[in-house]
Amino acid sequence: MAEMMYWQAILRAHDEEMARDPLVFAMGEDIGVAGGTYKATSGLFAKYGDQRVIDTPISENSYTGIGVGAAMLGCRPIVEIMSVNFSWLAMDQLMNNAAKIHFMSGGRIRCPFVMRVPGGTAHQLGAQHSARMEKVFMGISGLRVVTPATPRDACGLLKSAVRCDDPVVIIEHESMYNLKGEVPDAEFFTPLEGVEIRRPGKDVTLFAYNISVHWALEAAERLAKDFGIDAEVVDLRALKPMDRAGIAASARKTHRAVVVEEDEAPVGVGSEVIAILNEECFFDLDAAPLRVHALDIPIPYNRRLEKAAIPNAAQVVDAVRKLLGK
Amino acid sequence: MAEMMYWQAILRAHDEEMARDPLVFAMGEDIGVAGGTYKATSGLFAKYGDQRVIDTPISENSYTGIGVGAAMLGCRPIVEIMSVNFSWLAMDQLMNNAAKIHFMSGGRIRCPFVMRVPGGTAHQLGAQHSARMEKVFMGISGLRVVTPATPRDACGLLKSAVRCDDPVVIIEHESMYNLKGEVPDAEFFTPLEGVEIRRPGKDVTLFAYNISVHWALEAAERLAKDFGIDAEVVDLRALKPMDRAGIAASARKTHRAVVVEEDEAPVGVGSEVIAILNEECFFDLDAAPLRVHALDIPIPYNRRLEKAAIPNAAQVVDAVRKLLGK
Amino acid sequence: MDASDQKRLLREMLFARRFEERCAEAYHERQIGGFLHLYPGEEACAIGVLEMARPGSDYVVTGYRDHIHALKSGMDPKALMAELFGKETGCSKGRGGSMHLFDPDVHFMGGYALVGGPFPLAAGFAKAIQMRGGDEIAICFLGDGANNQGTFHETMNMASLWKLPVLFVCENNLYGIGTAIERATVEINQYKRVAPYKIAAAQCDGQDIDVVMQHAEAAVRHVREKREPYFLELMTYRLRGHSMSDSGAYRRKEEVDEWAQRDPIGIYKARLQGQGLISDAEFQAMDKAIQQEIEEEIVRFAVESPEPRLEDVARYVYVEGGCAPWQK
Amino acid sequence: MDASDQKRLLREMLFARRFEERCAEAYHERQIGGFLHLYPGEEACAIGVLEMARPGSDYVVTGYRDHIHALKSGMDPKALMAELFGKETGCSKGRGGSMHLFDPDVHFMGGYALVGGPFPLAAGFAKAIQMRGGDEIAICFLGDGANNQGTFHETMNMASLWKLPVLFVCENNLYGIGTAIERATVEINQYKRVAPYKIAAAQCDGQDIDVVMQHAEAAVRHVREKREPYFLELMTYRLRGHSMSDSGAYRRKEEVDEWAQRDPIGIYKARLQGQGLISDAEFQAMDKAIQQEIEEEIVRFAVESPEPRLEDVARYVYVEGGCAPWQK
Ligand SMILES: Cc1ncc(C[n+]2csc(CCOP(=O)(O)OP(=O)(O)O)c2C)c(N)n1
Ligand SMILES: Cc1ncc(C[n+]2csc(CCOP(=O)(O)OP(=O)(O)O)c2C)c(N)n1
Ligand SMILES: [Mg+2]
Ligand SMILES: [Mg+2]
Repeated sequence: MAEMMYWQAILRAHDEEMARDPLVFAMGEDIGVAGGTYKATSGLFAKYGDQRVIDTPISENSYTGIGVGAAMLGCRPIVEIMSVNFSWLAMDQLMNNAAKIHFMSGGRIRCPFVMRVPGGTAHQLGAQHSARMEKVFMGISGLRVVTPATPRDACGLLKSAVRCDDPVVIIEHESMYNLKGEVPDAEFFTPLEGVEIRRPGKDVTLFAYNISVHWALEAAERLAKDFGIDAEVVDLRALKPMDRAGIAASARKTHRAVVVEEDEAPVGVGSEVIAILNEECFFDLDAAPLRVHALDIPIPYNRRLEKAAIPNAAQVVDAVRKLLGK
Repeated sequence: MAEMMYWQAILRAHDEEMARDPLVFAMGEDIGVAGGTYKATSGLFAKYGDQRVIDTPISENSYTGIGVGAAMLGCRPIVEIMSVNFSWLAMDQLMNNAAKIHFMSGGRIRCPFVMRVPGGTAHQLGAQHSARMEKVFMGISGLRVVTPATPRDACGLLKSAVRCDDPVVIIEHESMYNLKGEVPDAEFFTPLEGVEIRRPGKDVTLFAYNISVHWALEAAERLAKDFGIDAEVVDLRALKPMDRAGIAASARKTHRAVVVEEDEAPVGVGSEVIAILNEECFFDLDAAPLRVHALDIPIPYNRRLEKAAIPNAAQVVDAVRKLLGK
Repeated sequence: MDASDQKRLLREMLFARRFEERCAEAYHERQIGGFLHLYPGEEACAIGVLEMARPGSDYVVTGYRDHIHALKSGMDPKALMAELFGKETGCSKGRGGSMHLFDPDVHFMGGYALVGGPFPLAAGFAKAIQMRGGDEIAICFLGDGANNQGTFHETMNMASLWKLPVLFVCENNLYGIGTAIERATVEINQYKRVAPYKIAAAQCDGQDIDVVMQHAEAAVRHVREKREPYFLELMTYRLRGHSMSDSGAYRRKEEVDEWAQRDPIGIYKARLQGQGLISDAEFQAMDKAIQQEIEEEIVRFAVESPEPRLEDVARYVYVEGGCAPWQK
Repeated sequence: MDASDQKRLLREMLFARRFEERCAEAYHERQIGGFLHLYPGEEACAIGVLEMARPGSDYVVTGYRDHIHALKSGMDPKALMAELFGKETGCSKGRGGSMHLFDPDVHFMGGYALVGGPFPLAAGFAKAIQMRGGDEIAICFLGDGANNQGTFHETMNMASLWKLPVLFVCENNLYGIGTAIERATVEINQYKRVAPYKIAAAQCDGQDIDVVMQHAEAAVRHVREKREPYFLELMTYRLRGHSMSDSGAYRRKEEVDEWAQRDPIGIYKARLQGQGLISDAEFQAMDKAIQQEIEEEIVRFAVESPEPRLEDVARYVYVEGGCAPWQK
């Protein structure tokens, strides 16, 4: 088992899938000659050439649509949108076409299209470069949405997505490309459905995904050490479709839940998990589940304000303590 | 108090505001010479001319952006997107610019921009013309989102939106333009924040908005008549910001809640209301709040399937009966 | 092109017309729902262009006004009518409707409701063709109004840059719904708009199918042989409203009448009659046979076909078993 | 233009250069965060064009590479530096950062981070000007890469159609981040791309401020007098990376060196020296004074300014009291 960085894991998934299937191709801005903003496609241009590693013009909606069209004829495009903020420009092709073609053709056409987008708030990138948009992708029927919290999942989810016959959006995180973690040496796949228990526990469940998994894990350590609270950390990972049973199973065990999300709260992952808990196991809950989330504001440039806008492990600790009255 | 149709009420709001302020203007596809797909701008072209009632090319993102730019200089544009499905094309200018300019300029620039969009599932319009996208607009910080359920509100909300210094999205409904209702003769405004109690009751609260208010009212009548259940119907109306206090107040009174939404459930209005109820008054709830919502599928063309995809009053009745064990 | 082909073409145009007239009836009888966009007056465009291509092999895509493109691509008219009726036997199993016809078996890749949406899809088909090898081409039919969408500009640039084998056919019918082209578009000659992308282009009459075919032949050959895009603008006119709910108030009656004089079926019929290829009686008989076929085979099939089963309402969101194929 | 103006212009370009060099330092010292896009080598563009316009009155908008446009529009350099430092005294109160400078008082309407986003905004400013009356114009500066965005096409069409008084200035620096123009764009002469919109256009050297001013003068006059758009392409080059994190591996050293020979400050300095307007010693003194001003007044102001208060974190989402003005 080798240690590698998140970006290296994504690169490996690209490489393995492109080597295997000549109809897999990658496209996006600066992914080829320049190797990708976060290096996740570096070296592929030299190896696979400009027909399969395509530097696009700054035309998000249409190169997304070109990927969708190619997928409809059996290609396996991996389209990178450089930052999730720019995906607003590509929503037409993604939501009106990719998400609906299989359905509206009565199942006659498949759209095995993959979009990779780094999201999240990084380092003072400001209001137009700090969007977290999970809720947008997962709110509309027809897409699959997954979000890797580790290098292992970054590799395994991308490989699964490329092989999947449905359109899949993979939300990465700008602050995680240099995160290190173990990745199996042998080929492997990470399922596109289902939760992953990152830390078993019995007193409370922390539901998280993507970067918030790390906040939750950090909080869980502190809770154990400082307060004797044994928190279970559940990585939601697949945001659409969501694993209702997996979510409920953990809550039934711990009877208490906190959802940790990097996004502003309204109509977000937290609200959906709470709704699921209410629907699946309301009377198993000993207390009202809580959300730990960003402030409902565009992200400010100033570093202190930016930090104040986004949640962190300490807030998770506080929420759990409040929940448990400790 | 005159009876008028929803479209007439919207037309009246346009007319009053345009007559008052020469910087109010309307733009959109076919709104001028042709009078608007739903007649909501009919006659304005003749009255105010082509500088203020503008037929646009089919260029949603850019005419939205033109509206945003004009608003930044003090104009009061009312931009119509012919169908909410097409608003995916305009999200870049709406979300990246309109929603963020006031904030990222440190409050130095205002963006009194109004977007009107008919949404909802109408009559077999198919997967690409049946989107319900409330959740998308209300999930992102910076916008105001309102949604009129009656002709009165259609008029009053548009007038308030035009006068408001923030960007406002008004979600209308394709199936409601011919709905009739009373509208005060004198000038009036409907607040852009707060809920509206449509029917007071004591046994259960039905939270609804836009077309689902009518399903909820119909259900309430049946519940009263057939089951002796006295349902309160709360029109959420302002989806962003949401009136947490107003929502909690009703639930504290009735101890039971059902949220009725036309959209597919994930990360929708229902999930948010349930999360708010959990946060505000969990221990006031006698039972887990329920969501009545669409199936999580693109909308099918076939009439029976389409109907099966979308909720209705009968489902609301069933949900309430389940909730009350009757 | 020999006499039998000419007669076949006349029949195809007439069939298209009668088929859609029957659709309009069914719409008024509420057997067809949703939006219904008809193509009368424009038949020479789709039929003429695709006559010069390889329907069934070349990949075709268009907007919501898609019936005739689907038919000429080789879709079974019964499956088309059944789709409009929302039936399980429809080409999209009743899930699509008029704006969303699909038949991948004959490479008809769909009708789409959002103006401008098919531009990149067509380029994507061409990209797939390019990657797989082979000499198919992609053909994209869209209206004049669609060219004001950002996707037009973005796609033209990439199609040219990457030498994608795609033919863009612009059906310039002078209106986008109720807005006249000159009120929405600076350059009303659409073929001139692709100059900055260095895409070869031409404009021609779209009412005379012989003219259409002559230009389409060159256009298709260009794309097929040079493996690069081409843009063909056909000047045409829709004789009915934009969709079934159009009042038509934005057009002068004289304008419509003038164009009705240039009905593609009338033009072609007169030409064949002039050449002594078809008599009035033969034409009447053809027309009658068409209407009979439509009524007795096609509409009947649609009427008698079953509706989709309610328990299947949530099918086709995801590919069944398509999520984890490595587990297979 | 008299000698004092010429010297002022030289000083402005030099000030811009030194200001941004100081920004780079502050960035490395982590006093400035986020993305920082600098303009060295391109100074003659913003300064030359706006010299011919009416900064403070005409409305200016651009992308993320916006420092010099803001300065020449009349923004206080202290407020600019403070913004980069994230301070409450910044032009955007520390909420915007380098990519989002705003100063409505001098009609600098912002820097924007999404490529192509400002095209429609600029047209919107022009629309507002048109509605209010008056002879201001809107000026939009964007890069070559931005012209591949759909908003370019859509906005050009509407700006021309509605005769909006907007000047589009394309700073063609031959790259969009690491992608060379010819790898992303079919027509590399950007001014030729507006022909289908019937917008008057020109291309000129962007390194020689006299050339820039000469063309800008005509461009501005066109827009101001004819009340319709104009498109001016300036051929330029950025001497540094795209942003602070750029490796630069995509450009040959010789290419960069060649362009460094055409540094706008070098060209203009040599010209003024040739005309005997400025000596080497005077230039050194000017440079020294600039650096002193930057250090002692501007950076110091930024350093000493307060951070925004944490309790104000949620301000400016909505206009305070702006929701129900009829209640006022
Ligand atoms: C993105 C989008 N915007 C607007 C519409 C509404 N709409 C449907 S058809 C149409 C006019 C299209 O005109 P044109 O491209 O010339 O095609 P025609 O109908 O004339 O064949 C419009 C505006 C739409 N369907 N999609
Ligand atoms: C919509 C969008 N897509 C992509 C990016 C990432 N990006 C930032 S700058 C840039 C290149 C822009 O090139 P150009 O317009 O030539 O401007 P330059 O930086 O050369 O001045 C890209 C692709 C972005 N900011 N916005
Ligand atoms: Mg048309
Ligand atoms: Mg550039």
